[in-house]
Amino acid sequence: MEILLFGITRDIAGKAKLSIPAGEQLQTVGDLKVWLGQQYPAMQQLSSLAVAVDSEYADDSMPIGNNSEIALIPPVSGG
Amino acid sequence: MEILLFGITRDIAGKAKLSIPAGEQLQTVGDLKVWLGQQYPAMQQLSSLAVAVDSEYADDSMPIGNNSEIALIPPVSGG
Amino acid sequence: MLIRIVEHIDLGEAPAYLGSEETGAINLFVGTVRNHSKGKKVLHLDFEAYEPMALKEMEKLGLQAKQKWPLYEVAIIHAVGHKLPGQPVVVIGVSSAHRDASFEACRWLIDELKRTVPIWKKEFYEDNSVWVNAHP
Amino acid sequence: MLIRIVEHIDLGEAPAYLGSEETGAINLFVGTVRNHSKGKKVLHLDFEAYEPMALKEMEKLGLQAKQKWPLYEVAIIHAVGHKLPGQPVVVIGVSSAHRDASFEACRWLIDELKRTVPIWKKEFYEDNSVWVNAHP
Repeated sequence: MEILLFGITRDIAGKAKLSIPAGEQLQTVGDLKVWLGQQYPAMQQLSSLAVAVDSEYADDSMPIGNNSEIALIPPVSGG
Repeated sequence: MEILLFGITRDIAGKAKLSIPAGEQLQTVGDLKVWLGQQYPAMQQLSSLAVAVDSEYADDSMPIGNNSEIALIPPVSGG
Repeated sequence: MLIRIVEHIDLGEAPAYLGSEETGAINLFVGTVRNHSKGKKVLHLDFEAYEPMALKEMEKLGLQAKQKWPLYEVAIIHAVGHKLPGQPVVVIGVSSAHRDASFEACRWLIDELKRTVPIWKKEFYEDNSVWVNAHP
Repeated sequence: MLIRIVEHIDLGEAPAYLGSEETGAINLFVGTVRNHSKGKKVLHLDFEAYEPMALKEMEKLGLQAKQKWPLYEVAIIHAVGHKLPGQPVVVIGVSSAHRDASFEACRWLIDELKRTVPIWKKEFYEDNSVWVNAHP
């Protein structure tokens, strides 16, 4: 599974896409957030961290899979 | 004394400037308004009628004279 | 301040005037001729100004707005003459560091302009014409 | 609706799109780069968007605004890339019959855009750079 990174999350990970090792059992957005916090403690310091599934904001219960486009949405600052 | 007319006051008087006969004793804006109401009853039907002396809104007690530029300001509708 | 009464409004003028490296926010209001009013078809409008006084009143409003809000610049442009549906008749623009002041000042300026600036609008319908606001 | 993410904002585009014979009022908000922020000199900003999602969110906001207010048209344009002080980064424009709706909807749209649209701004000062809003 690949995760698109933007803004400060790309700086934290040092890359624009994150591959989740096949062995990790991440079923939902919530599981992904827990895993990210373990891998990248700096992401826990952000004001907020949302996840988009197929370019829609998703809550923690949303299932994630290989056929979805998944992206991390750190605090937005457009305008 | 000459009075500049704008908008509907020009239509009512049928001209762009009004000359006040020298014999009329009009000392103030208030006197002018009374005189106008007598000469042109249609001006009394307006929502409001202000007078400007030297291009500033003037209240009824303001003196008027031959050296001032005097104008009638019917209800404005710019914008 | 940019305070003007013109025959034809150039919509690029106010934004060009207001932009600067210090400002973060520009709010612009453009009033245009609508092709209908009170259920009737409007053919055109004629605007007339008591120009020296209108410019003075517009300038006063700009100065008052600058006292009430932290603004960088103010632009007030009004058209006179014969205007067709779709054409701009008034532009108010303000620039400020943050957006609150720009929205509030722009709104206040257009409301005050309509209340105090000696400019008159005659609406021409298919069967008659009226000086707007003249009668109760 | 005019919903765009562009490299360079043309300030004439939204007003040209919004003008029509039916509308009486256009409100336009332009956000520009300020040369200072929190007391520090800003050299430039970099904007980045998650473009497909940002366009979807901008479109949702436009549709919501049209449900909340009687609007004719909505334009939302955001810039991405390297932006210098004075350059426009966002334009929100709405047209309506009367000015109340245009001011209210424009204000709501810029506030919501800043809250929900996945676009990120990095501020570059003389000695460092920060992703705006990233940390509490």
